[in-house]
Amino acid sequence: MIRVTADPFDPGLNANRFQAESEGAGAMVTFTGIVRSTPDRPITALVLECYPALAEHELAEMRDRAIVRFGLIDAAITHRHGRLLPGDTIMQVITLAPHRRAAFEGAAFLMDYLKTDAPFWKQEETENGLEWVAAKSEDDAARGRWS
Amino acid sequence: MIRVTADPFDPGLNANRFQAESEGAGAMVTFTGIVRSTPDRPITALVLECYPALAEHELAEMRDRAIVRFGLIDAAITHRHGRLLPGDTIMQVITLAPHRRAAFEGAAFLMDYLKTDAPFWKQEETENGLEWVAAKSEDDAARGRWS
Amino acid sequence: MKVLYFAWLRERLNRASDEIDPPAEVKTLADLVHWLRARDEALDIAMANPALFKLSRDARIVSPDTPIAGAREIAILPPMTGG
Amino acid sequence: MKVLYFAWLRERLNRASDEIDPPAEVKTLADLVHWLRARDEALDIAMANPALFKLSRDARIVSPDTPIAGAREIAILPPMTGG
Repeated sequence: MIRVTADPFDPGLNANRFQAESEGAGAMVTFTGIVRSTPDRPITALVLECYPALAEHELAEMRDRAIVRFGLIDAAITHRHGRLLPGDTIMQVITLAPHRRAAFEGAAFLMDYLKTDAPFWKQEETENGLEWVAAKSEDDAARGRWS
Repeated sequence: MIRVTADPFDPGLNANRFQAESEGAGAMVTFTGIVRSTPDRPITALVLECYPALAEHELAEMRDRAIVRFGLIDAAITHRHGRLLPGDTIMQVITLAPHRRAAFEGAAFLMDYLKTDAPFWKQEETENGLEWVAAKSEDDAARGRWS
Repeated sequence: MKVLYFAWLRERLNRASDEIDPPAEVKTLADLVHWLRARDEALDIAMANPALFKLSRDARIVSPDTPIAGAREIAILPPMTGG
Repeated sequence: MKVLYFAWLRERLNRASDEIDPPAEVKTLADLVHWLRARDEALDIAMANPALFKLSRDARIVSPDTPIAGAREIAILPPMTGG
């Protein structure tokens, strides 16, 4: 399941449904990204821009690649865009596999690719207005692990 | 949160509650273990024996060690015992961290320790009766990664 | 043919897209970026380090040597920060 | 003092626990295992490879050289298969 949406979604319900639909999985891993405001860097919102047609295609391709590479039973990605508040769920990756190692590696792989290859752009909203989040070179390095 | 229980639990609801209770997390990883019956090795049930007092203590200690080692905001472990059916959730680990790497590593660490150091013993129930699941030497190797 | 600009590139240009009709010698996406930069100083400055940007053709990420013939929608994508 | 047996060890012995009163020269958990094996052939055979087993004292996993003095509940734990 690939979903790119401006609407909130329920990550726990998502995971439960995905688990119930599958057969033969012994391991499920979920990664949930959450809007974070800290005392060091308080933000009032996170605004995500997106190129939906490209995002859906790229996420589906990443998912398919992860399934083949790690022998997953299935994988799902849900990603929000628009204006999100601290504590809101930004996105979720779910992997289902026969055993734990594949489920963990598949989820970590999808996250590393997602950070650098999915067409979303974050802006942090603070008292001083909106500021684009800089792409991290450590994300490129994390993605490089898999090549 | 550490829970050792003979009762079923809802992993999605568990994760949602844990996410809602925490402050400052940017990443949540869950691992869910599921009873698996395959055409190669069909089972009718998985029966887990447990030493509850020791299990609660060991799980709490593993959780505390993971929090310190990976800088987690919090971590939770729920583990069932008794007779479970294919598709049932056996156990769940949840980690909350500022960033994704710590959340992933904390969850993988907890799973590796849990497999070898938490006092649960599995029996597979098939048409031919009950059979103890052998401890895997690869689980010992996985745990060895962290020493 | 449409060219889309995203995120801070869109902001710097003050528009989300251009409707363009490049000349015949503009054959690849790399040619197109070169041609677009030559006619727009703001874009030229914003893309001073062109290796930072990914390019897409009809909602597929493609390499800069991909032909543009027949394309309906090209996009210039600043470094992504999803996840 | 109580000794608990779990999983296939419990099954081989046909009981989940023993109530014991070891002599004074049995000072550590290792001594206790040695003493228990000497008086029970089924346990002696089941624990042929003693390194496989973990030991606990009052619901804490401890090393074999831990004293048993004052302990209420000792457990002998076959290799675990949780998770």
